[in-house]
Amino acid sequence: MKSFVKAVAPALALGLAVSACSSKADDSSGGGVGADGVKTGAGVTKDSITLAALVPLSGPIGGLGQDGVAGVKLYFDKVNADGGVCDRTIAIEARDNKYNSQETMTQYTGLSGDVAAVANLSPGTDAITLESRLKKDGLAVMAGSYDPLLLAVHQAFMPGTPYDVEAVNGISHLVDEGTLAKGDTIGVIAYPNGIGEAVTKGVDGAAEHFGLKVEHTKIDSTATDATAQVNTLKRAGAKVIVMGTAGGPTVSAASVAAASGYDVTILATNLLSQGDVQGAAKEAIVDHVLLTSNSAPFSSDAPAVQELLAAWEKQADGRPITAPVAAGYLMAGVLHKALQQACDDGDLTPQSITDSMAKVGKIETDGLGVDLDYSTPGAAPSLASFILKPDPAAEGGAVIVTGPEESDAAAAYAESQGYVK
Amino acid sequence: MDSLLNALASGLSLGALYAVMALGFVVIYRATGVLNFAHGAFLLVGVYVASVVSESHGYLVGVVAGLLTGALVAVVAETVFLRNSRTHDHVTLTILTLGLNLLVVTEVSRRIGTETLPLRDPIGNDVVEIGAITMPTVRLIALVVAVLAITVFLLLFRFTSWGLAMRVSNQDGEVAALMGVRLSVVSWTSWAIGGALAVLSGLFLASFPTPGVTPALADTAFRAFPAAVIGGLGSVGGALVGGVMLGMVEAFAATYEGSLGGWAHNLSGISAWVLLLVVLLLRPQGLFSAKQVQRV
Amino acid sequence: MSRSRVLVGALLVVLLIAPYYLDGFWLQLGALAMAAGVAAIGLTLLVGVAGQISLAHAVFVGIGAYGYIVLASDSSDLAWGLGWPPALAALGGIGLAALGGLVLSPLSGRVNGLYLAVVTIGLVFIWQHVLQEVGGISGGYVGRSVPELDVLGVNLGDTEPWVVAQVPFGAAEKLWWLGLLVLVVAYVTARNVVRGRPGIALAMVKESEIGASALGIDVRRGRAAAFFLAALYAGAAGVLVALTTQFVTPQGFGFQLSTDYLVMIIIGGLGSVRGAVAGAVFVTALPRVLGQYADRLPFLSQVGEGGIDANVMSVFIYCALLIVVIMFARGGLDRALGLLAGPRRRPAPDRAPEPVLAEVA
Amino acid sequence: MIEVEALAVRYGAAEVFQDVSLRVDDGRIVALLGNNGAGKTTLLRALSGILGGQGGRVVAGTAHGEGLDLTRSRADRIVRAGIVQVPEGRRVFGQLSVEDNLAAGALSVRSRPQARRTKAWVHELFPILADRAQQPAALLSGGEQQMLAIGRALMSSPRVLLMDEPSLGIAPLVARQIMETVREVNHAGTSVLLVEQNTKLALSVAHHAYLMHGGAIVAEGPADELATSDLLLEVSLGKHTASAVPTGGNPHG
Amino acid sequence: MVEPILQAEGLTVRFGGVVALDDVSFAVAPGSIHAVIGPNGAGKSTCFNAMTGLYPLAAGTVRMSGERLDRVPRHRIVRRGVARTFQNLVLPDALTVADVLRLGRHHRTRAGLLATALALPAARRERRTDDDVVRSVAEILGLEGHLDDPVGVLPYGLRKKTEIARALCAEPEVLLLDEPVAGMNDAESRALGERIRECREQFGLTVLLVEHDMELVMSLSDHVTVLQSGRVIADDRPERIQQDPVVIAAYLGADPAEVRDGREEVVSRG
Repeated sequence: MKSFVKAVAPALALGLAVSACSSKADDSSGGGVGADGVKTGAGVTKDSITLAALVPLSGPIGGLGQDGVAGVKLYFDKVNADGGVCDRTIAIEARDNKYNSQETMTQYTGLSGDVAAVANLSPGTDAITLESRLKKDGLAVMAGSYDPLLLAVHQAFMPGTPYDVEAVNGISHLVDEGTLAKGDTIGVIAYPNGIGEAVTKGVDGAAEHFGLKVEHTKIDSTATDATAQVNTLKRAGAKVIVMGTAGGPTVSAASVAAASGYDVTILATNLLSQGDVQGAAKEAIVDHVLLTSNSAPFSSDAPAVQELLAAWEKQADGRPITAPVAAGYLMAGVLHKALQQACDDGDLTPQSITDSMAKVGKIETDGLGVDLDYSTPGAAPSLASFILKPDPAAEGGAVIVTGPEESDAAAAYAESQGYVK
Repeated sequence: MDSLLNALASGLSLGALYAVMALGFVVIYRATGVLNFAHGAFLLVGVYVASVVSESHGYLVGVVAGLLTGALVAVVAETVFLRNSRTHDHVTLTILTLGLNLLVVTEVSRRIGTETLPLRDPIGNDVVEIGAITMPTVRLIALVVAVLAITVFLLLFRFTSWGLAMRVSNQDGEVAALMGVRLSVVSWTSWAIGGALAVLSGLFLASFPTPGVTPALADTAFRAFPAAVIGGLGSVGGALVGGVMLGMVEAFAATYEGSLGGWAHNLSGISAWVLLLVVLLLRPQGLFSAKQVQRV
Repeated sequence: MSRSRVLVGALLVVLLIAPYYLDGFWLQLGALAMAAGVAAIGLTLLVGVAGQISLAHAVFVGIGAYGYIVLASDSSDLAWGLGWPPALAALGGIGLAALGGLVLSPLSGRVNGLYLAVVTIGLVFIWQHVLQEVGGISGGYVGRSVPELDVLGVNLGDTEPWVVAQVPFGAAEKLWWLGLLVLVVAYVTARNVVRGRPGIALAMVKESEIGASALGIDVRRGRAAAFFLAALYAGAAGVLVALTTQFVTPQGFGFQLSTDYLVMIIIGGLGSVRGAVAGAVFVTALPRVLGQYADRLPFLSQVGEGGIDANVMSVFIYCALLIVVIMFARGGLDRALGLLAGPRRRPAPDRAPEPVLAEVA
Repeated sequence: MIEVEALAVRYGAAEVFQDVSLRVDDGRIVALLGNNGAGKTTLLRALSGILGGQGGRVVAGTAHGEGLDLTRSRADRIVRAGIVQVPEGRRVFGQLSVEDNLAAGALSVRSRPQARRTKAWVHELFPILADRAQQPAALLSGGEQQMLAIGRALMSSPRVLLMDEPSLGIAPLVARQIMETVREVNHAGTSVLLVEQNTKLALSVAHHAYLMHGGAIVAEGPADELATSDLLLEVSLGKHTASAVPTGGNPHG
Repeated sequence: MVEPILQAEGLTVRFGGVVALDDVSFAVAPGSIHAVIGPNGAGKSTCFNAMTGLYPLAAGTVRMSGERLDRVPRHRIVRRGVARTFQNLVLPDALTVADVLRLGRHHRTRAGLLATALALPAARRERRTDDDVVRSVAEILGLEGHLDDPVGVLPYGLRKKTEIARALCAEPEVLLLDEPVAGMNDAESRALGERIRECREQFGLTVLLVEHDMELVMSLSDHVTVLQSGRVIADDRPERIQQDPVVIAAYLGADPAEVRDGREEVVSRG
């Protein structure tokens, strides 16, 4: 041990001396002002703006992130073709977080000094995990989630209506059309995590508003078979089942309902894929499922949707378009507005981009999604939802019933939750 | 009462599928002493191929292709990777299967993407009603096929020379070799059967009332672990009992967890593991494995 | 001074001055690798030395992490906390993990081999379930933020940066040093244990339970001790992980993490302390570094184009390396390190186990 | 027939024997005698192609039998060629029934009628195996297990039977009975290499015998001649000084 | 006869349908070298294992200095002063010879996890004492040059010696050696026999050994017990054993009927 110390000590002294020439010593990480008079910060050079995408890119849900990034790129390709932002082209730096928040942390650390904003974070709730870092770095994050908890993270921007408000809109629609009446029972099948808890909260709120009874069940987030839950709700006499889950259990619930002759409406947030709607459970889904959504289905004739479809078709080599592509495209569009605003203000630093989100005011999405408004930090950007119904024949597997509309119940609920400020 | 019967029926059919999966798992364990973490990969790749082939050639061709693919991938895993390893330590080889699993699942997931691939089985969403019990026809067929597969396997295991070779190799490999048994053949055929059984259960787990083929299917193979171990890793019969027990417990937990109060929320998700823990604490070798006479 | 001493000394010096040069990503990667190294050392004592396969290591790492957070945080309306001084809380977190190991150790006395492996997988799922359910303590699925460490008034977080030789030292730099310190302590103590009375006794238990008991070794107690010790190291690693990531969620302490640790010690060479550290670096750093640089490889498609992109390729490369190391490198990385340090010890031959009581009639 | 020339085998660093030569001609019973630890079992393992299982390997010499190079052939090939071993300590498949044990012996036989005929013959040789057909083999007594082990080996109609200590741990009377069966099997045309510690028993049936000690063959001859050799008693009971016994010393130490 | 230090009475052990030991009794005089011999499969090792608690006894008792040993948990037997070796080596290959010998000291040392991990003075003191014993035992058996070698790389003979040395490091009163010279050549066997005798003198040991090397047994032991098929067929001084017709018959495999008379004689003498 002694000889060991002997070896270390002098080397250490040498090391400390050498460290004086560390490149970090005179690092003033503040960026500067470009020749064009625009203040720049991390990720911005005189001819490029680098944005991050922090999503799962490999493994079981790697496809989700891949498509999400494809959507972001699709949008910014268009922007770049039109001359970019502030005469700078937009570049996307994509990193794989393997759908693990610890990994998100690690990868974020690698990205934070080199990007101007995060154009797509998935799972979006990881913004909560990153909150203190985001604040420190001033970075804006487009979070691919509608979890209401995100509203508390002022650096994170949800591209739509929170899950719970969506659920309220959906239930309101069902009351309006007479499916539900005072005193009826609604069932909930929820994951024990973000979407599940939010939907549960929304259903409880709506139930209070409309005088409905609620029966709760949970389903494991790795499970795809909702047989037991549906049977429980059938026993409880639920007229409507609200899904706080991804698409798998929704398909399963519809199938089970159809299989057992259970006349129920299943209200779910729009996480069904075209494959789901056209698969074995096709009829069950068409008969039972109603969707609430923040974005228009691909069957919509809104110009923005048609534009997206056309752009995708040109690039995608025959691959079908998916919901994550549209979500990425939408988020890119929102961020683009903020970048433009920051450019107009002559300040492209991360914090300035973040602040610009509040300045741009109402963002029209031209029918691609609900209109968004980030002017009040902490408030929900939207309270409106599309109501869709599945249609195997339609592009993307769904068609619009109504919307986007904001129900009175949703407004009241949002008020009570402090989503309106 | 209805819900009890329905829980029973759904538990039985699910349990039969777990049993099929656990059986494949046990067959592989008996042949090589390896805990096959790549079971999910076999399942996923087989079901994926079944889905793709069934699109162009029909369901039955797809199923056969899927089963063959599962078997083939398993055989490759055994003959190319495990057999050529310098080490013969079971724990190390078990970790090797973990690496294989990651590799295969990553690639198949990439190919599947975000879509849910349909299996296009001709039964679709038909249901049967037997008294108070309503169950999807596919689940009933699953039950029948699972029972059939298990029976056929047991008959093969009990009455054919392959089965005998398998049993004797498991008891004393060296003496089996002295009887003219080719241990390598026993080994790869076991893996082939294990792989095919994984795909077989996977085909039903991806059918109605679940949405279809998604990468998450690979995780369902984890259900085979507790099922196989509850019965006792070395016991073929134990795998069946373990699988059925598991299916039942899961179905009952899901049906009744609501009435158990807050702490039991989502108990069904871990009921298998709780059951396993309890069983192993009472019987450390599983329910059916004979306690081996310990040699120093 | 032997070659290996010089090498280790040089390595330590490099590690000590590294924070002067590395940026955030590398510092964080390093801190995570060092935390993983501490955990892997614990696991190699359990699996490699004592011969008990556990996949519950993530549970104990998690107990360490959450234990620290709960003890160190003040109660808020979101989650409950005790508001202890952070240094005490850190020790408390480690203690809780060790206690958890002790509580679960009878399991290892009863259940053996691959059965233990499977039942410990179950522990991971049950643990994650508990984390989800006790939201008032764990923060539920969202997770909890981690209070900064503070040792006797010295802040180890970002709030009070140091300036050492003109370089600003934030949390990342300080935690690198802390991680290094903990790793060195873990390494030295583990080496002492492995070479001392408990370690050789456990090696004997692994070789033969009956042989061990004939030497007066209480096999059950020995195994329980190994479980306890492994949990203790895991707890320390958990505190480090929590401090490094600044936020923890239940999914961070799942099955994947457990298997990662097992992979580390297998490719490191079972039972070798330095191998465990090498394995930890390999598993922690390789995929992430590949992810950073794999996009320079030719023939890869871009993210979102639907082909094999750099990220998928990095998983492939990682798997391939893992498989190759397991298949062909007997003795794992430990063997490679041994060659580097000079051929002092001859490796033990790969001998088939000899049955002992051949005369069982 | 089997012909072994100057064979040497090692387990890892330990040399088990060097330079062992012997032959088993067709129709003969050849006894290989010697104390425990002399290397007899290892020789049989080498002839059966299972040496590698415990890390052993042939380092020199040759072994041929029934047209095969035994040192380079797989175990199942050797069995199919007609060289079958009855392993030391019986090693019956304890959890399997007696009948399944016999069936396992016939795994290398393609023709079913032939297997059935052989089984009838084995039942004739050992009627107890027919009586206990359905019992788990573990419940048989030591002698019965030995009969089963021999019966199992006979199921493949071997041309050469390698028997490792068939009298081990068995009551003397039963051991003699078994030797009678060995003679009968030999009459039916199977040659036998009989490894035994029980010298007298072995020599009572063998035509020819080899004496192995310390890793080498130290004596050989017709069975009746060897039976009267002083060397035999010395090796067995250590009565004399070692000088009388040329040892095949191990070089290490 | 002096009070026996180790005494087996009526030991019976069964495995499945096989009776491995059948009513075996013998007594070991303190300070003696006592051999248990018998043809392969006679039950010698079984006898050893039964005496050290590895196999459950169907009947019978084992006494050490008059106290029951058969009810003591396995891992406490060594504390009663009984150390043993195994027929087949039970050595963790990766450990060094010194570590293996230290293992023999396990029951005489206390250092726990904490003391070892932090290398506390108590642990270091203990280790020094251990090392003294280890070195002196290693010297006696000629292992001093190999203390730092991993035991797995040693030739068989040295590994065998390592096992014996490990048992000696336990400083037992009774040493049970299961085939100590198996696999050694004659010169090595003789040398090891000498060592065993020396150890007996030096440590005041009693040695009970199972061995098939007759030459060694006859030259080394004071007393011999002969087993066949799990029964004691002779129990006497070595020179008389060598003349005993029952023993000769047992080894050469004579018809039991031919030696029935002789056997009766032995039994009545015993």
